[in-house]
Amino acid sequence: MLAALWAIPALAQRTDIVVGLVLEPPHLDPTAGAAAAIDEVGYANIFEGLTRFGPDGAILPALARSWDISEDGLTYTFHLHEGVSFHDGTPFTANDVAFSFTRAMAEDSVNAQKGLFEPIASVEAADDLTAVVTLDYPYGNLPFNLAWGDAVIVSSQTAQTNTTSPVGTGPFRFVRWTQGDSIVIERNPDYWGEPARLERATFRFIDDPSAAFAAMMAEDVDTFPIYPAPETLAILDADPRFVAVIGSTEGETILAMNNRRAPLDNILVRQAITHAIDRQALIEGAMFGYGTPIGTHFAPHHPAYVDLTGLSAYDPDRSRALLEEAGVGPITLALALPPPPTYARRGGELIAAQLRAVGIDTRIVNMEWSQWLEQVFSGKDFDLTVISHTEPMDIEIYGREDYYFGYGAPQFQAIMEELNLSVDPDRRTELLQAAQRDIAENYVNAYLFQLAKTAIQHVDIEGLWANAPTQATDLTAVYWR
Amino acid sequence: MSTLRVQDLSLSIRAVQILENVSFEVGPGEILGIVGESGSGKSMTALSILNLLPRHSQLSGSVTLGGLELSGLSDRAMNAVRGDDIGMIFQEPMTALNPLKTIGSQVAETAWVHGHAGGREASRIAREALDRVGLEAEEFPLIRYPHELSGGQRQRVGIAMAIALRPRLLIADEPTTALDVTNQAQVLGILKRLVREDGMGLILITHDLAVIAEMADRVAVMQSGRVVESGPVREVFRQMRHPYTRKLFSTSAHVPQRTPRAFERTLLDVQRLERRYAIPKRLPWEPQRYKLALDGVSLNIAKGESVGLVGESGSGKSTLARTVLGLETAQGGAVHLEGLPIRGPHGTAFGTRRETQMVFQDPYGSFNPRHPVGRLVAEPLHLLRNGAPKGADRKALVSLALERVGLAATDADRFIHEFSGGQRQRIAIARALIVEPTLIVLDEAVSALDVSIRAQVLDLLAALSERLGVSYLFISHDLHVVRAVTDRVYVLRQGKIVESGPTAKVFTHPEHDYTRTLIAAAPRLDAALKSRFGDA
Amino acid sequence: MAVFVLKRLASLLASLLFASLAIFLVLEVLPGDPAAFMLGLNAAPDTVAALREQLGLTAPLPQRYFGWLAGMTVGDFGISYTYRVPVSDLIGARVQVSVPLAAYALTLSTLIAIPVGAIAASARNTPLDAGIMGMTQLGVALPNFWFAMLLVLVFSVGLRWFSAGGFPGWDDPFAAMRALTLPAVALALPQAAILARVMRSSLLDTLDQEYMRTARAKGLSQGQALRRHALRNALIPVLTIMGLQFSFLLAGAIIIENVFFLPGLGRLVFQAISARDLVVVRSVVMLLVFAVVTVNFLVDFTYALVDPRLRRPVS
Amino acid sequence: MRVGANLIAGIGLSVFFLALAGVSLVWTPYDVTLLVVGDRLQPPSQAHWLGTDHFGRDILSMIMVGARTSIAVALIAVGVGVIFGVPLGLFAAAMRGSLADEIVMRGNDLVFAFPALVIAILITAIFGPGAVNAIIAIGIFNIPVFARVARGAALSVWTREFIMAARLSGKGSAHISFEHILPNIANTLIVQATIQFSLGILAEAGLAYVGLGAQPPQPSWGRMLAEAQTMIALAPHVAIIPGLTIVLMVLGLNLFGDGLRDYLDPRLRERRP
Repeated sequence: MLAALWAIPALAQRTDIVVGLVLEPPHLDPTAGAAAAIDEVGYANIFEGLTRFGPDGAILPALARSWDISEDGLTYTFHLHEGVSFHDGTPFTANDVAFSFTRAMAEDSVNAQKGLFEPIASVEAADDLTAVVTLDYPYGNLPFNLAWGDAVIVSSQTAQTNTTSPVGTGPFRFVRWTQGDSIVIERNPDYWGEPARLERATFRFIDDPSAAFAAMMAEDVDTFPIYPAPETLAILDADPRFVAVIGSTEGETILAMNNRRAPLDNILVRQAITHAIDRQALIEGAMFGYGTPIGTHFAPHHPAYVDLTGLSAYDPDRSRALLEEAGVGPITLALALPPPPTYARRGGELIAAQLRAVGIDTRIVNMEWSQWLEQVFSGKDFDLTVISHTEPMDIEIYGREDYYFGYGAPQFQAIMEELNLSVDPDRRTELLQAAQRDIAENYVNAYLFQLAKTAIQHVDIEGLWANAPTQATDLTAVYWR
Repeated sequence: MSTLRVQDLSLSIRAVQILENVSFEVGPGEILGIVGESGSGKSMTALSILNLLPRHSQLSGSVTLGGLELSGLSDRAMNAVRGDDIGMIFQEPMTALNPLKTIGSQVAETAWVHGHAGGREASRIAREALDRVGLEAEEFPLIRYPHELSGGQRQRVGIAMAIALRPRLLIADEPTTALDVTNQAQVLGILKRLVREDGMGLILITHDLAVIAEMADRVAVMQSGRVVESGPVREVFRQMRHPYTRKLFSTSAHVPQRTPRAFERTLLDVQRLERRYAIPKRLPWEPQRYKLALDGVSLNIAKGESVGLVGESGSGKSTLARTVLGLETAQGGAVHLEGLPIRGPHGTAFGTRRETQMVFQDPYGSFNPRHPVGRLVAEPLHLLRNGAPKGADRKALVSLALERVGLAATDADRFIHEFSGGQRQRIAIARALIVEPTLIVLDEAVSALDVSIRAQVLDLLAALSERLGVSYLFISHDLHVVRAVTDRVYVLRQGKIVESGPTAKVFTHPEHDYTRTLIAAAPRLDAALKSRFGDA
Repeated sequence: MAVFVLKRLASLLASLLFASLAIFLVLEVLPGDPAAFMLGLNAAPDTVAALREQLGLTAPLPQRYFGWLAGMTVGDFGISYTYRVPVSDLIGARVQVSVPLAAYALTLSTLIAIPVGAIAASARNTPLDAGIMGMTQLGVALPNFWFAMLLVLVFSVGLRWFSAGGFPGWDDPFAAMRALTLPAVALALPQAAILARVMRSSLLDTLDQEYMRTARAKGLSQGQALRRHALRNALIPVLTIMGLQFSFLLAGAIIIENVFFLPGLGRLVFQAISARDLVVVRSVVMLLVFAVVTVNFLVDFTYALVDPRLRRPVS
Repeated sequence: MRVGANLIAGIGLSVFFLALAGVSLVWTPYDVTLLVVGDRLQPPSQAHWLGTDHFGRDILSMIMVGARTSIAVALIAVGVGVIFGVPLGLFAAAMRGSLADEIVMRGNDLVFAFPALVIAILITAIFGPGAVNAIIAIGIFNIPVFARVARGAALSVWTREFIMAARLSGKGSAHISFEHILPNIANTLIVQATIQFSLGILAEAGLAYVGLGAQPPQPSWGRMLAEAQTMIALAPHVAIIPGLTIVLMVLGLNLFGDGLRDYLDPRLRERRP
């Protein structure tokens, strides 16, 4: 303490960081909840899986050094790193892999992404360092699935208590959680790989956008990986102390429409709605310019992306004409808006005004998440809603008939089926593009924009992810200049 | 040399003249009475001497205390005078003491604040002062709180505070007005004794000539901020040079003209009335205890008769009135009016109810200020239910009632705050008369009125009784009034009738000790003058 | 005195019992399923059902109510649905912020209000009085979150004297008090304005009492009379308002806690309502009700200490 | 009777904002449903006297239309309190000392014991956010306020002698309560109503701040303030103007209430002739 006080600031390199997060995780077990905040704290820092997402979204090996795929595509053999141990000192073995996956697949599992394990028939430990995963059917995307936070490896000893005191294999270990305020993690001195350069990191939870601004300005927080108030990002960026880093996320922001319900079951009405929306005004008005227009449910930075915005260009006259053609008479629609203040609430208000301009009477209904989940998502009781789908590569949801917007057309399902089975990269790209076209041409939803990753950070911080291929705050490579 | 000399004292508050050239003197051991009706400036004179006036007061003239000129003294210098050289007693004993402090500390404070004593010595002085006003140590230790004392006892604590440092001058502003007669006699006795013992001057401010006659050596009569006449009591009261003095004198001894009549038919018959109140239980499982407010009271009133009911506060007078009027239900006994039963709020027929009405004490509180007089007067017509006159008939009835009490029919459209206290009591009588009742209960109906107004109201009541044949139940603590206007009287004490009989007989030959005490305690103008000066 | 205390205690218990029933029933009709909330967009229905079972949401109503009541009497408030830790731990941590914050704010507001109110009262109907009253009117009219925003803008973002929010914990008491200073000021000023007004009018009422004139007639100076006789009497209504304010500050700091991102009880209950963490909501609301009722009880008790008429009633 | 400076200032401010709300029914400088993102966050100018907000809407027009919502919410909430609270208070006073009185007053205390904002949030959580539910949430807490004030004032009227005169005229408790008690406690109630009105404006702002007040596209002062708070560094006027509007309106109502009390209370009138 005394030494720290006397240290000369110019020479001292900071080894701690305060990271601002908007939402506090309800608990810290990534295998037992959907909240993005769980991964924002723990992913790659505390917990690791067999594979992981890299900063650019590429699938990299993690606890598995490498893996082999059998000829028939039904058996994956993962070769694990040696000398890995959990934070509590228990060594990591293939048994832990078997335990983790079996637990996630079990009948009474509370894993939020149980679907990721759907192709798996069984998991076995061949020896301490070899885990064998057997599939029910050939599935090319398994390494991708296992890179998710929901597929991290946990120890059987601590699986029950990971919610409050998480124990993983990562470069940081959990220190303290002051509920409602912050979580502190520190460097794991016994890490198996390249050790982290930071000694300590604090995640501080600030959900109020103006409080976030104040916290940055007062230097209470060193970085907001996802800064919640784009309107003040420019001000912070102009401040010599800070720099804004704009990257991409996996968040396709859409105006979802209830395809089951009249008049939205009419493709002409849906198309009319898409033409009524001025994406530029929306991105400017709601996001203060941060965001990339999309014409389909696919991330623009993905190599397979096709720009289909032309199909739903802003054209209010066309929109009115289509409504006329649909012959549905005057329309009144309810627009359900979840809590995010920027894209949903501000964006929703703009969309409602734009729809009203073409004669669609739009009534805004603001909802809390719990209510949105129950009424819109599970109950499918809605007309329109604005939502950002942040899971990576989630176009497959259009194949589910019982999904909330209710598409699941047979031709689309066929594309997905083939995609799941194929391992040839070119064929996969073709199929993905066909899928994008299908949902755009059928105007399932109005595709608005890809959320930008609006990070603000102290100029001296290096090594934070610029993009967000998954929801994570990977601090492994972060250091102060 | 006089203790206090007031010369040409004038006071105005916000340009309103309150006092004008007031002059008087008080010598050591002398009692100066200041008498006058409300608004005459009596109290303001007292406050001017102590310089405890409201903001924006303009005071001129001279006040000297034993040669020290008080006017123009700084507040700090006056603080040294107040309490030490001049003590003061106020009218209302219930509010003049700080409820949060013990009587001991409040009396001791007088000594403490003037630096004469601290701690134990101040307590000793307090004890002595309380002893001197008759609050003995066994029953009234210093640690008593004001709320544990009765009104008379509290007033004695007030006196103790004022005389603790044996001031040269004591000012008593209506010290006994809020007290019952027996307490009044006690307090006056104490004051007289203290003046004698300490040789201090006393200024006794009162509206009651009888008190002056009994107590004062000299008197100053005040009217509208001026001293209209002053001098030795005997001289002033005998000569009465100023017409206002004469008027005060005649009205306070006023007896309305009444022709003696014989009464036959019984109107109201009260038999062994019993009324008890549940005492709130301290714990839910405690047995219920009761306080007996009326303990077997029997009483009757004949048609056209005026009956007095006297008693001190807490004797049950008002409870009896409310029960007779059917506002409360008795637990035992019976009330009959012309043979018809009166049994509380729900057991009394509307037809019976209209036969009894009431006039209240407070001329300000007994009218809803939001309604015009016409509506106020007409309110009892509700008792006639569907038979109540409407429209023009109703208006005529109101006009008649108002005219009967000497007001104009046009007064019906005015509001109550536009009337004086005496006029309001007339309106109250008009309200009682409108349903032509056979019995009117008058609960301290003239107590709050100045003597001259009181005389007029009493005359009106007497005249109405003769003209309309209405009976009165006249409840009062003021024995003079009862004596002046009633045919028969009942004496009530702790819920029991201790004596009754024709008024003249009871007053001249009281049989019960309590009655005797009451009568002896009440100051009487003529008797006092006679006993002190040998003539009247 | 003992009887007075016993009676008040009995009515306190009855109030709490009523309140608990009301809270429990109200929360039962709250739409939204905590299990669905926790599992998010991709969860399968059977996963949600499994979680419901695990959270004990399937037991019959009376059983859950009495279970909750019985638990509370031994300090067991259940396990938070979302945080998965005992609610008592959560509350314990939050109370360490909320109670000091409320106490800090109340202290500030009292320290400001009592002298200011007394000055205004003794200078009644002067320009000073009018000035003070004008300021208090302004204080009462301030939306406290707006005021808090301005405070942050000036003192954190501009002058950087205080951090913009957050709470470092009590390991370093000085830092903790510093972190609570701006929020306490934001909470205290509007309350101080109210309290100063109450103080002034209560003191004016007292100054008009006849015993004040008696005191002056005894020779006490204006100041002595004020201190020795007026203050204690005037403080009785002030005490009532202070009791109400403490309760208000404890629960009503939600918005201020949001502005300063403080981990207090208010934000806990606010977030718990959004997350349908009913176990937390009902226990915190119950706790707040308990605090209010207890504070009222203590205020009544203090009355009795101050006022002998309550302590030694004459029947 | 002297009309105090407080009363004049209070009436002035309150009437000004009420007039703004009234005018907005027929005319506003700009259409507030028109969102022109290109014009956003402009400082006050000749075209936009108070500037524009983050959607390019004219702030003056928003303040005018928002006045309607804020005033309506607060006023109706006061109405809820009066309609339910006053009869309850009158009933309790008429039954003073009885079990019914005890139950009413204990019930009042119980409602007071609940943290108001938390309950308001719960109510909106149950019924969904919106102006109507904000009214309910604020109104519920007005009920015990009016019940308590009405009871307290009524009790002192019940001891007046003219009540006994009315009873002697054969009138029952209900009759007396409405004919005699109510007019005599009206002053107190009106003063309390102005206070609750101003508190209602603040409460609406507070609820709007946590997103539970009026819903878009309906403007309200609280919502303007809530949405502008993040813009305060970017365009301070957007946050400062609605804030000041609330302060002035509340100030006006409080001054009005205070002035009214001084004007109506004969005791104070005598104190300062």
